Amino acid sequence: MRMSKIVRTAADILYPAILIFGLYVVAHGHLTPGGGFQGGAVIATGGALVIVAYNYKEVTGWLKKNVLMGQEVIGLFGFIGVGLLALAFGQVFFFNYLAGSGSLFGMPVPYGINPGELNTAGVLPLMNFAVGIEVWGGLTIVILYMLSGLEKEGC
Amino acid sequence: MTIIDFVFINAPALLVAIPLFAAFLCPVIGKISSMVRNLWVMGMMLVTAAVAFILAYRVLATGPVLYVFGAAAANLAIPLDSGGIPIRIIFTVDAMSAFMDIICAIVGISVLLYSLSSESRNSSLEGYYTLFFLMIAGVFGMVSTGDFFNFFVFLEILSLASAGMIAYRIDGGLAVEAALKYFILSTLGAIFVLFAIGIYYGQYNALNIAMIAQRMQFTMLDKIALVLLVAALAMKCGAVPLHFWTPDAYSMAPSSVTAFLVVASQASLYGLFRVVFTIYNITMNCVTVGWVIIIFGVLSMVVGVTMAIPQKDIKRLMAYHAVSQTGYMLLGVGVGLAVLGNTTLTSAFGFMAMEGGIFHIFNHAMYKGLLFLTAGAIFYRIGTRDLNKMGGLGHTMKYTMIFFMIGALAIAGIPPFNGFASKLMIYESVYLFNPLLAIIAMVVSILTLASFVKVFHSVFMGPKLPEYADVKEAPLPMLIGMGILAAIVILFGLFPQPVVDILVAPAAHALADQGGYIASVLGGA
Amino acid sequence: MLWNLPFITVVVLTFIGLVTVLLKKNIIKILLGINILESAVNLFIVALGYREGGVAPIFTLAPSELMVLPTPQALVLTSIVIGVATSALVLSFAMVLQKKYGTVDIDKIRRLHG
Amino acid sequence: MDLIAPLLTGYGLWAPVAWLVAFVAAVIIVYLLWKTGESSYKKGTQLERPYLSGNVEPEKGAVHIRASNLYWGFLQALKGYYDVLVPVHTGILSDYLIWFVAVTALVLVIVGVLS
Amino acid sequence: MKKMLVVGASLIILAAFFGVMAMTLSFGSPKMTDMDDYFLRHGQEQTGSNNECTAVVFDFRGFDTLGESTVLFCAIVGVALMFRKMQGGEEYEDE
Repeated sequence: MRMSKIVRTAADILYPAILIFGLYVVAHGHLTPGGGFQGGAVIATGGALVIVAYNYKEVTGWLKKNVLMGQEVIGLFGFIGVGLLALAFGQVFFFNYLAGSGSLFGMPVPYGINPGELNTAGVLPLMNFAVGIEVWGGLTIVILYMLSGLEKEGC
Repeated sequence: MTIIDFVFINAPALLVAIPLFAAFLCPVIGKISSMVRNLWVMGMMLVTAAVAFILAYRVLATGPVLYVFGAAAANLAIPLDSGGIPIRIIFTVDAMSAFMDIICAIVGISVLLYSLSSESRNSSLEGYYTLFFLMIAGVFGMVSTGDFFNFFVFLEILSLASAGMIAYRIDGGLAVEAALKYFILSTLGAIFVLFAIGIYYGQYNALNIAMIAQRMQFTMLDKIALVLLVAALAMKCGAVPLHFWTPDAYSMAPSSVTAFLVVASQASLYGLFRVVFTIYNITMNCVTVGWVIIIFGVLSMVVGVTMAIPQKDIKRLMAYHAVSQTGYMLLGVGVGLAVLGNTTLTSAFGFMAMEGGIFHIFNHAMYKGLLFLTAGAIFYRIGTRDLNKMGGLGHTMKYTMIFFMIGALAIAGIPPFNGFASKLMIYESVYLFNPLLAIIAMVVSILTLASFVKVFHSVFMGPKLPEYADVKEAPLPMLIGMGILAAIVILFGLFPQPVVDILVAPAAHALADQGGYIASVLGGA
Repeated sequence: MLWNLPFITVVVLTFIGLVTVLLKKNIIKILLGINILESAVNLFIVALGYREGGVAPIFTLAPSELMVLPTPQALVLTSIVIGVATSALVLSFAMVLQKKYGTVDIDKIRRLHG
Repeated sequence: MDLIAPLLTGYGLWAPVAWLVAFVAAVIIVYLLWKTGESSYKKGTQLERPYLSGNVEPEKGAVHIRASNLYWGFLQALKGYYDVLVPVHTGILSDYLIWFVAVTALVLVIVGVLS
Repeated sequence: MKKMLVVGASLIILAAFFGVMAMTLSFGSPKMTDMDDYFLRHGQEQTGSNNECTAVVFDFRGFDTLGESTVLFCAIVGVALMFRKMQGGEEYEDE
């Protein structure tokens, strides 16, 4: 079922904003409240808005189940891969090998209140991104699958 | 550093990481071709099992193995500047965990081999194998973890994966109905477990099992947490009167999954034993809790076997037997718990009862898995589970019949199969504790034999029925899967004492020895 | 008793959730009951970590160094995601049952019994 | 490692290998005894056919006793017990949940108050 | 009616024990805080994250988070299996 033109236009306008806000929440997970799950859920809400505004057939043209499933697998693979990479460096699984190393995300942070620097926290931002991508794909695909179950009944 | 050293050091992490890795990539690899997918799942399963055996060898040779996730070194449980508290998630693999790991690895291999051909007629197989690997990861995580919240997470992984698997064959909604019942009950159980974790955290500010055990004071709150955990985990392992999901779920899941669900419920049994022995041990009133567990066990034995006799669905009948056999384990270990504080009684028969109960876990996983797999082979060939429609299959499915006989004789405790060895240990030690319980156990064993005679007669005996004239023997991978389990049933039946010495006795002692567990994590503090 | 109000809320929520789970017959309502119970346990855990006058454990431009405990928040985050996953699975079960049985009434979904 | 060591159960012992040897020996003795008997059974004669009091032999499928006919007496003898037990397994999820919560409450009373 | 009695009795018992729990714990002043004080004190230097929650979620208890993503993945695979297109003859109904 298609919603009215007003709703569809509003959804079109809001979707990029939601996407950017979600990515912001993901990227600043180690500095401000938020993180991978929260940001991914925000983006998935945007997907839900689009799905509600348009009908199932139109939406499956843009949001393909295979692509979303691939996104989900990439996210999870990235997450466990970041953890397993520590083993390749001869460290313990889930060791934070980037923190304080001076390279990517490796700026050292002393104890205390500070204004926050994006280039910190080692593997945490990488994991945040991986989880964000996973949750984005995962929650959207759940909605799509449930809709496909309804669609067979002519809804 | 060679690859062997690498695996040796990182075995606890790889034990969970490899199945998860296999599961995450399975949906993608399944898109390529079914051949590649089968090679992938089989190869990953063999690697996982190899890691499990290496880990078990290491544990049995050198004592408990620690793995601290994200620390600077794998065995650095307590950071130097933390003042003696563990802060990270720690995998604590002692002899009991190694014992469960071995069970899971053996059943995992044979079930996966079996399902390569038994499930080949279904669609969306990549989803099936994904959930299967997630179940394996869940069991490995549950039995290896030394952190209570981590235990809850793996419990949830296991129940979601199991629910998905039970509902896999939708079967006109019947399988979904079974999965719904299982899942709602286990979600309620998981909420109880989470309440208990909250209580521990609020009182002791610790999530590590060893840390909670060391700070345990057994206040009123700890009693509430104990009861919530015992009820939730007893429900998950299918003890009467909380067993209602068991027959539904076991009968409607694909047979290969059912064989693994047995291991999954034993992982919950492991959790129950871990809670009462490692967290509480003698700080609580062992006699009361021990008797609660014994009563659960006796009710399970009697109600399970009597409900099995009138059943008409072959898998439902076997599922009630699974409930009944769980009772033996609860009985054996419950007796061990009830006399735990008393040194003379413990050395007289307490340890023997615990060893019997723990040995029975292994034996049960093997022969019950074997029986469910034979039931699946029959269903694969004739397309029905109704005992009333079966008959005369012994003429055509000879190997399946032999495997069924081995399993049935083992579950009934007929010498020289492995069921007899563990049941004998339970009977004799429980007889010293309370003769009535031993007599009930023996009567239940006789009824088990009676009900399997019924199944054997109505499935395999009789003249060849015209509707099953062209039924063939089960395919080779299924026979190999069953053969592995049958060989273990016979081997363990013939040589029980080495198994008890190497695997079971260390497991029982590790379970009873709370101080040793705490010392292995906190370093004797 | 006002200072223990969050824990009393937990008890009340648990009671409401259990009543819903035990006495309602609609799968969706049972799921709602379970969600209420999950909220109760989440509130319980997060309330355990509160420290009088503490701020959120984030050092970026924090107003004070007295912070509440971070672990309960992490646990609750995990537990919320698990709750979402649970709800998704139960809802899809309910949809399949509605399609196959034509009802979501628990009293009628009992073809497996005995 | 002694492979054939008997299992010590604390009360007695169980030696499966010795048992198996004894079992096989007993089977051989029984077979030898059976072998000494006089054979009066001849293949391919009237002896092969079942004797059903002179009635015609029924069809193959009709001879097989189906599962639900087995243990009728046992079930009948324990009718009172089964009449209580089987209806407890109602198949209704709410009942199962009530059992779960009620048993939790019961154990809570036993452990929390009585001990 | 017997059922309602059982439900009522068990709920009252559970509520009583949970009430004891609510009264025993004290809100706002946790009894022991040593583990969390360690996180607050050393989390910034060890992980470099200003947000200690994220530090706990992804570093100190990162393995839990992997499990949590896995739970979500389980649910998604389960939902996908529920709404898959079945082949003919795949379902079996026993009546």
